[in-house]
Amino acid sequence: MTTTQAPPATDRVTSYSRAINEALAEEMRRDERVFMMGQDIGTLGGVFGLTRGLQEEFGPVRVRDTAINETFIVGGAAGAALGGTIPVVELQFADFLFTAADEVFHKLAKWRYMHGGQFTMPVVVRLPSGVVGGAGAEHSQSLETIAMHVPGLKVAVPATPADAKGLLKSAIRDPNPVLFFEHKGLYRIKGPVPESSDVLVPFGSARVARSGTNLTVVATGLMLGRALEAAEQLAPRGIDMEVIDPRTLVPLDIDTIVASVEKTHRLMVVHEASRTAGFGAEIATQVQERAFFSLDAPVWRVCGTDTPLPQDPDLEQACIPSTDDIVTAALALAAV
Amino acid sequence: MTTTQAPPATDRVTSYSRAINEALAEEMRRDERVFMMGQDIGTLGGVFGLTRGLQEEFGPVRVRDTAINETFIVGGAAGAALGGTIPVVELQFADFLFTAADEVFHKLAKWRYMHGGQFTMPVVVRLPSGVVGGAGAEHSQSLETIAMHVPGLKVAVPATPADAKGLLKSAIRDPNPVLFFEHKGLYRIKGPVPESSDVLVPFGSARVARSGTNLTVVATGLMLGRALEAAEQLAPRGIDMEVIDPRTLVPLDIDTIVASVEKTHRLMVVHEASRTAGFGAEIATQVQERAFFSLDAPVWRVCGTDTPLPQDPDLEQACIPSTDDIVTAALALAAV
Amino acid sequence: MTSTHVPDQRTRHEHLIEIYRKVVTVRFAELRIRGHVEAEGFGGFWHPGIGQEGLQVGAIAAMQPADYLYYAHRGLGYAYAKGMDLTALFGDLLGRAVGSTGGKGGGTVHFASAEHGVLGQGGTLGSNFVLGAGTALASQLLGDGRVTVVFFGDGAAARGTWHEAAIQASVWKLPVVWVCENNGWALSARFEDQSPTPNVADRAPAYGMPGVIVDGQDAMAVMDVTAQAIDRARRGEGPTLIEAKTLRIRGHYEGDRQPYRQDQVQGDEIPNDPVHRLGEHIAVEERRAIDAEARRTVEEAFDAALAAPRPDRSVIFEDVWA
Amino acid sequence: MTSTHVPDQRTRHEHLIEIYRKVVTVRFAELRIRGHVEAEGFGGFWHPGIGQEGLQVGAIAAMQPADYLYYAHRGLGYAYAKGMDLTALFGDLLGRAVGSTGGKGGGTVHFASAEHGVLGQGGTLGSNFVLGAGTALASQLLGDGRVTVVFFGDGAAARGTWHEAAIQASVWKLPVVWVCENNGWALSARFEDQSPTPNVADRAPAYGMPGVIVDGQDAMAVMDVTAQAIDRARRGEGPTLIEAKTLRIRGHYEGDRQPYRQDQVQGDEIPNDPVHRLGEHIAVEERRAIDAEARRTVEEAFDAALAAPRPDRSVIFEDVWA
Ligand SMILES: Cc1ncc(C[n+]2csc(CCOP(=O)(O)OP(=O)(O)O)c2C)c(N)n1
Ligand SMILES: Cc1ncc(C[n+]2csc(CCOP(=O)(O)OP(=O)(O)O)c2C)c(N)n1
Ligand SMILES: [Mg+2]
Ligand SMILES: [Mg+2]
Repeated sequence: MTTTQAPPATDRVTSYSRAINEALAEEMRRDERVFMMGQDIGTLGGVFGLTRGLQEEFGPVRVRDTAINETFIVGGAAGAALGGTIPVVELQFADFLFTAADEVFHKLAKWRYMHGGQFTMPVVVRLPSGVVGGAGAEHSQSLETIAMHVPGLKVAVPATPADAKGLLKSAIRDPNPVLFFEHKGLYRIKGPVPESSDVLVPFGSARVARSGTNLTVVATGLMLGRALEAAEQLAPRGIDMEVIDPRTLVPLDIDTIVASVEKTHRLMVVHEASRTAGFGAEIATQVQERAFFSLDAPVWRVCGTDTPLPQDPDLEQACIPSTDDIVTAALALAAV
Repeated sequence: MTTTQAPPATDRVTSYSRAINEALAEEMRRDERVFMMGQDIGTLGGVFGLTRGLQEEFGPVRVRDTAINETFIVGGAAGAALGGTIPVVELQFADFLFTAADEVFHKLAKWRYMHGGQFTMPVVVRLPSGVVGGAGAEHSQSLETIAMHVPGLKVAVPATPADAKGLLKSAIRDPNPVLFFEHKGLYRIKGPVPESSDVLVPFGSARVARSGTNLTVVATGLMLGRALEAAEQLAPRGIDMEVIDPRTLVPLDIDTIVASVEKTHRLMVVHEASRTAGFGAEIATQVQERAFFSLDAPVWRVCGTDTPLPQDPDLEQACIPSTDDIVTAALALAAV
Repeated sequence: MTSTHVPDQRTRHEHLIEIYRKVVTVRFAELRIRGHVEAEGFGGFWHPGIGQEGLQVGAIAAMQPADYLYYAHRGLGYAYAKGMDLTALFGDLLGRAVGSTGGKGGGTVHFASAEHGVLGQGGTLGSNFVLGAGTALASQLLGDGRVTVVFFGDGAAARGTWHEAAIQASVWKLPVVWVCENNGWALSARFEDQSPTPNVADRAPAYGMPGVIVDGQDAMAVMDVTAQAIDRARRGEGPTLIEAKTLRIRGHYEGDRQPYRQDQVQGDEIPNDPVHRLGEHIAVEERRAIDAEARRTVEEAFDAALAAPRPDRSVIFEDVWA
Repeated sequence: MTSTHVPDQRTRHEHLIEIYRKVVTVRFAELRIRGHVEAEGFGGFWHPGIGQEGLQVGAIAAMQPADYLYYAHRGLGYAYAKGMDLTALFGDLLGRAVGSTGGKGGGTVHFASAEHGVLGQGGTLGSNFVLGAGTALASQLLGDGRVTVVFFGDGAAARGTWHEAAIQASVWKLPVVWVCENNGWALSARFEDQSPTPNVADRAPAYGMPGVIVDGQDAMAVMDVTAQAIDRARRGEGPTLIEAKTLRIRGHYEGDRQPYRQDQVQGDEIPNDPVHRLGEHIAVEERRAIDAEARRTVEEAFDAALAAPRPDRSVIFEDVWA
């Protein structure tokens, strides 16, 4: 992962998954009401190892292995929140939003509203998301746009270890339900993470991951790294890309994106989710709504294909944007 | 409902719900493999009366009342399709997509693909959609955009009796899964419908419901009527709106929309679904991708609020675009 | 059934009086709402609970004030029995600012009262199974000694959320009590046509929990079995499935003409009426006094709600976010 | 158990030989795949079915060729037993164009063969319950006399789709047979920790269907109970729940180091090995010949699959739409 800033002295380098694990541990230490449940998160420490050591530290009462029952994991979390706790639950794959969709999109998103604001719904649903190499059509999707379309859910899409930690801590302290999309392909990447357990990354603040002058690229999750790589390849070819990671889609820091486009006059949104009706469309639309006369060219999208994801790891890569795809598109867009 | 063409001699005037009922009956007569299941569709004829008389004609074996089990209604339909039948199922409210989301977005959408194209999935899911007056946050949503974002599902959003009938017949004959969003607020509207049982409305062909020169409006479902009313109010004020109903969102006839924008140079998308990441964003983005230099102004959206829908029938209207909202926005956009 | 399980030190007769008072108040509320719907029409769908008030009030009589309630959609007896204010309930129904939801309600409402542990209702049937188990889990985690009671219909019992919640609640011994109002119908579907077993309670052994069948028209009997189940839950022995046999007197919603229905019960007949069953044990004078007071309470509350202002349209933007 | 339920006129011993041949072929396939994964690594997740081959082959031996199969994720024994070509199955696994999915497979694959009634698998556990019931409904509607067999694990049995499918299948008497491979584990979760009843079959009465427990290491016994269940289904008497007791020998996926596991079975030990149980009934010479042939078949098929080309990347755009 390329970043433009050197890590401050108080940072140390750690992995995205370790950063998440630390956030969980710190928040559980801070607030006794925080508990976790999900499949295989206890003795195993999670299929992706994210919760390793937590059952040892906090015991099987606060770190609970459930049966294979996504409606209970999410709906039970909703109920447990109403009962005064702060549930942080894991669905083993983000795709399993669909096996608990009524609980996510109706109960979490709307309970407070439907009942006149009497309750809060402080639930975090951790969602290992995106392609990971051969997990198939029902275990690899990027579904964050759906969560963005249904009012009442906050949506985080961290792309770096520091953001993963800082956003997860914010999520756990948020009285609203948060869908926390962790990218499975990023679990092993490393980056600087603040030492202090008090550093939070606020929701709704985009990060300018690379500043540039010719072209703005918005990218999230796994795509951020590819966009930054593309930027390095493009720099010697005279294209100086500004790369922005919104970090949360709800709330969305559109101001930072618009300000960038007012400078660069060109925008490209890169996402892994399938193209049609993905969040790229929303960002493109908001930008042209707000900065139409600043745009020298249409907003372009470089996105996942409008296909299910094949099980084969090589074919799956063919379905999501590569660094090359971003480079090619950027060259073409700069020429419009 | 205002239409620009007079009904041909062979049409007669009938209601949207009657048109749907006729399509079901005709297709069941035509093909013995077609059957229906859902809650209360048999003896009762459906909570909205759409299937009235069908159990009498086709018997309880082909028109089946299920228990309250949306995963079975949809997943069972998927399995029944694999077993050689053509299921046309009803979810009592479109919102119940979320109680069967794994079945809709994984099984229906991806089964063929995941299994290398060996199977077809000729399933129609009928989805009473939209606000109807006091049905509440979990019985009133417009969720068609979500279906548009997940590849593998066709999506119909008929706004007139003729389209409801013609599209439903096409849907039943389609070897692909179709989500058929019927607007509950339109069930009682009347309009011309062809006499012949052979008239199909093809998917992917938008209808220019009113031709105009100054401003293109894309609207679906309940919004089509409001857009047409707005057009009548705007005509004397010098704004001649072209109103286009895409009729299906997957496939989407973007060509017709782009051609219109190339004529009018201004576009507004009106939808009842909540604004953020709704299909308006997709249409806006595609149009600026393809016709950026034809646009004299940004594409605007007039949409449902980014809130859940309140139970109260009056407050619920405050959450979706009114004719006045469309008029106001059109006047402002024309002035940009 | 003895009175050992009644939740406080009042005599059984005092309990009966109190239950009667609530049942009859709910009955008048039901009739008042029906009158309103018939006269004025109604935005939304009102699902009358008339005839089922006895079991609703009886079960809730076994709860402690701090216990949590997830009610079902059939009437407002549950919420009233748990202590909610009638004007607030009618306000919800009529879409008034005095409603417990601040006016967002109307039709099939989502009453709520954090103060009374009335945690609400999901509009999708069966969602309360998982929420209820979750709230019971919170009580187990916090050690707050509360029990959660979840109401649902015979139709909702078919939903998969039942299975997922019941297995986990049983394995974890969560303090939750499931009360099925088996009124024989799920909209137009007869229970006997859609259940593989004669009773919902027959499914309890699959979940390693007791299944108890009780006459839902006998409020006191319902109170007794619920009290036992709540005791068991509070002792940490896990959930119980109670099936209260009752009958849906009216249509699914007020206005449903029930073309699908051929059974005897039509219109206003309430076989085995819970009001009468309780009333038999009360001296005529006392009963008349209770009735009169109940009627007055209902009229006043309904009038107050009707007279209250509607909320400003701007409330639609409130309560999306905390 | 008598042989009355075997599906054709061969002698019981001929059946046993045929089942042995398939079981041992699947065993070699399991070992070949493991070898490949250990040596070459693997894109995706391979869930070994070693030790469970007996029940998979046994149950499927009771099916007619036209009957429908929804398999589970544990190995490929089901698909091979139902008649699918080994090269096609390995091709799926290895992401080759010769795979039954044309190369989209790889890892936890979705085999399929319309010709053999192998209708596939959902990646979300428990989705096969509703699909299987639906396919059985199609058979009932079309009167095609077919039965659908659905495999699933003890873990998947907790999903709500079970409840929704099982109630409807029972009420409608659909021709479906549910075969639970209870191997004691769902990934890291022990069945005994996550089930309120000692057996999955204990849940059958809730659905008004027979629940049968069988030794899953005894392929012939599994064939017999499945044959009975299939007969019952074909006669129009509705579904049966069969629970085959077995054991997960290896990790959840090949490579899983099982830090959560303390039980005795580790590595390669296969208690009550179905291969040996069947083999005892076959003369040594004959057995050796079968083994040799099975090994050769597996090697040839695997080599053929390995040698086959990978699909062109353009296949990603195929099969989205019919
Ligand atoms: C998941 C879901 N499916 C369907 C409905 C529509 N619906 C509302 S009430 C009802 C019947 C409920 O029957 P039952 O649970 O027995 O309760 P009763 O109305 O008899 O009190 C149905 C089908 C719904 N609200 N939610
Ligand atoms: C709905 C759903 N939840 C979780 C998973 C992840 N997962 C895959 S296999 C598995 C364990 C399955 O256990 P069991 O059903 O007993 O089958 P076994 O692996 O033992 O054969 C889990 C949790 C999934 N695929 N689908
Ligand atoms: Mg009922
Ligand atoms: Mg298992």
